[in-house]
Amino acid sequence: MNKVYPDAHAALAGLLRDGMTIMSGGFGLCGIPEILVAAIRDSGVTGLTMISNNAGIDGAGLGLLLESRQIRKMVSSYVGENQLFADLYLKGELEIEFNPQGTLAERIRAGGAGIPAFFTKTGVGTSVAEGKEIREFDTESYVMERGLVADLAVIHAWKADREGNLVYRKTARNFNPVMATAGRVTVAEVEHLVEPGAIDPDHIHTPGIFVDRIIHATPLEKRIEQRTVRKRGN
Amino acid sequence: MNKVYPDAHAALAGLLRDGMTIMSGGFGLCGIPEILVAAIRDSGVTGLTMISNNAGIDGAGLGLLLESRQIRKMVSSYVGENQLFADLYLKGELEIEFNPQGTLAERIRAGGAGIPAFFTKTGVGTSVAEGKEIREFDTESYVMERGLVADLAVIHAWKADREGNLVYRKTARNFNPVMATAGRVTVAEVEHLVEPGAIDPDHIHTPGIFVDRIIHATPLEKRIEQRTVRKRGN
Amino acid sequence: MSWSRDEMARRAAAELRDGFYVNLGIGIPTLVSNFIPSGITVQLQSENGMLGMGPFPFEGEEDPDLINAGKQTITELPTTSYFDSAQSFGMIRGGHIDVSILGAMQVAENGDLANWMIPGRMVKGMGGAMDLVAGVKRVIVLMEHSARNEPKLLRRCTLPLTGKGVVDTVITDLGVFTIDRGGMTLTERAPNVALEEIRQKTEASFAVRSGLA
Amino acid sequence: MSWSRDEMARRAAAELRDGFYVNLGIGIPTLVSNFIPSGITVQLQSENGMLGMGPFPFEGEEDPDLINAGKQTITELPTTSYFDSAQSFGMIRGGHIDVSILGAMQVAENGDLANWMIPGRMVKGMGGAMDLVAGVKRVIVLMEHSARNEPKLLRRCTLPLTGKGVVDTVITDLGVFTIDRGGMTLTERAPNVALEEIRQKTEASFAVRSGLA
Repeated sequence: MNKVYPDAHAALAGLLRDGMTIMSGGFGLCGIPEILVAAIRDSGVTGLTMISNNAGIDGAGLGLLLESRQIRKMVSSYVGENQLFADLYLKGELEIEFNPQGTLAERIRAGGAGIPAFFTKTGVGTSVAEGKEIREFDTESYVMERGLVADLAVIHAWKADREGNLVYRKTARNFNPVMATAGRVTVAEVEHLVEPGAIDPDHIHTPGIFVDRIIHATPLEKRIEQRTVRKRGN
Repeated sequence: MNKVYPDAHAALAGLLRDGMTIMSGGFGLCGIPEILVAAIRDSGVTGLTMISNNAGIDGAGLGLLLESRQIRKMVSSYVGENQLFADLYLKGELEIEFNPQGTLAERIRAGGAGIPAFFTKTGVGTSVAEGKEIREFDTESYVMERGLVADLAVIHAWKADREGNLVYRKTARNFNPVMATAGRVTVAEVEHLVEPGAIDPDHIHTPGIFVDRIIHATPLEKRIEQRTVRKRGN
Repeated sequence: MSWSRDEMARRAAAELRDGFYVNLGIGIPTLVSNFIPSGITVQLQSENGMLGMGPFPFEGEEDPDLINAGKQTITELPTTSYFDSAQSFGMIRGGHIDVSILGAMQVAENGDLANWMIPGRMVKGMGGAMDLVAGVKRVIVLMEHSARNEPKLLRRCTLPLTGKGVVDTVITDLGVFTIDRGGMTLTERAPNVALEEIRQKTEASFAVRSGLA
Repeated sequence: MSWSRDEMARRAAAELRDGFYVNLGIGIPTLVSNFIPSGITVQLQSENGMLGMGPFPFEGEEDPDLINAGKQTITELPTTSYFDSAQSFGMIRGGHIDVSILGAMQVAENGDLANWMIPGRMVKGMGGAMDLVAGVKRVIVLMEHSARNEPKLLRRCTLPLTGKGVVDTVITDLGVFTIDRGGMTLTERAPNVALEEIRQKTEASFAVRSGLA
């Protein structure tokens, strides 16, 4: 059972179709599957529903798929200062469903874990809860949220073995592990590819069962969105 | 903020009271907080509701608290061949609530994550679903299960730093990480205690925020329930 | 001649495909790991928190921190990963395991399964069985065709259920059955086991795959 | 004289206790980390998946894999742990974070909070704010008392809510308010700020703690 593909194009072969739903890992530009997103752009597939915490920026991340008008709908918690996003939205060319960030993460985790719905305090009494079931447990009100699954999840990891066991690095972990569980097919781009046994099994963040295809993705751009520093000697 | 206590007695001081609910980690005798369980036995606290996947065996694990009649109710998935357990149950001195193992794990995870209820396929059409809400999502039936929290969680980890960041070893992980999140107070016994910074932050399984008190627990008995081996040369 | 336990396990192992993730129950299902067809690799899941379960350890190398769901000492493989119980059952409930092979007390023609309790006897608990049969993509029951001359393949289960309409395939010492919306079908007989014998020992109604009679 | 932004941050930092786990929002709340009282240690959570957030990196040591929830490059500490977004918000939703300090557009006397959208303007999204205010044990709002001479402490929020009845404490440049079931109470005035000035600039009705007038 070989999960390793020579490149992003090969790894996505047969998986893309117009109108599909794709989860894409990352927080801002940190830990995004940049090579796979570029390959989705190159494929020309359109009408996509993208589930991703953010929408990239002009020229990077999902910004690539916004520029090429391949996205029909975004499911996100924060799209920030993306001018193109704003323009497309105001012209009615882009639909947006905002989810509170924790609700988004939990919906994805639930989808991957076979849980069709759960209750949360988050958003009760706000527009997020409109049209959804509200229920009281132990005198507190909760809103019912649904699990999310996607036709495809594209994620980024720091290290993988050929079995698909993944390790993430620092805050580049973010949404990647939960999305790995919630894609009907999950494709991972990884910075380091090693043989099975090279990763301590207690250090594995995502067991290989959740990963269908792997590409060894270097070099990466890994852009920094907000470069903040302190002066030496402070 | 010192989380490290000199011994189990000190770590449990002020936390125990009759009739309380305690979660206890481990699967069989693997990864159980044996020193903490013995200290609960020594405290003499009674009328306990114990949430634990198993009930120990005669003379080990929660078997200690069964022998001393300190447990009023067990919430478990499998209690196996515990003769004392059977006797107490048949005499009406012990109540038992069986949960499917995955439902038990998820209820605990939900409790720790602020989720009061969720839906699962597990147990639909069985006695487990009796008296619970059944609901259809996308033409499939699910049963609603409630989140679980406990007054106290006692867990076992392999390694901790003084901040309470924990690492588990192999299958001794099991229920310990979810229980760490679901105790109003969580006490961990650990085999190795190190300074902050000694554990790679990407290798931490339970962040210190979930751990209130720590004891360095050695030596441990670590009994094996079913010793199975193969012959060399096979 | 009916299949031996090893032959039943070998027959079940023939259902596995390269790359499958598989959960094996205790009893005869455990034997399946001895008969994985050559040329394919499967990863065994142990629901207490492990993928890539290895064989029993050599004597003297038992590790109390490394056990399977039957609480037996085992070993790890190069592909092994460990995880907690919530993630383990997320894997199971979320449909990520390809096949669950487990034993049963009773299976009904509608796919109902009973394997966890007998009223009046001390109940040990269902462990992970209810989660496995509800969540895993395909459920294969591996069991003796009858117990003390009582049929185990029934019209309706009489024991409390482990899962409702969950069984896809039943492999017994006498043959192989599939179950779908249309009901139960005998698809294979053990060598020299007469259809008549199977009918006699089966309460469930079943079709017979064309060409098999 | 009203408090400066640094003085507001210092006042908010005085609410922290040794061993607290704290989430700081963007804007003035970020400054709070500069004023942690000596002798206490707090761990800062960044909801993108980190506990134990360190200061900005030295120039040339920025790591694209290490950012905070404001997408700024940061550093780690010896106490740091990383986790995924589901666990991060499990921590938040499950009430494990002691204090969330965040900014607001409006706060109502019943504890309602609005800080994520203005109808008619392009919406950027709520990010983690709704989860934080719903889940964290204590919510402290740190904000200017008024914006362009419009009061921000209101009888009822007019903007879409981030959370309903979630605010426990409000610290502005003019003073400190607490909110509970009984309503809003002014508990502290910035030095030399007259009660009359606070009344003029506050639409919300509030009690005044005895001895403060």
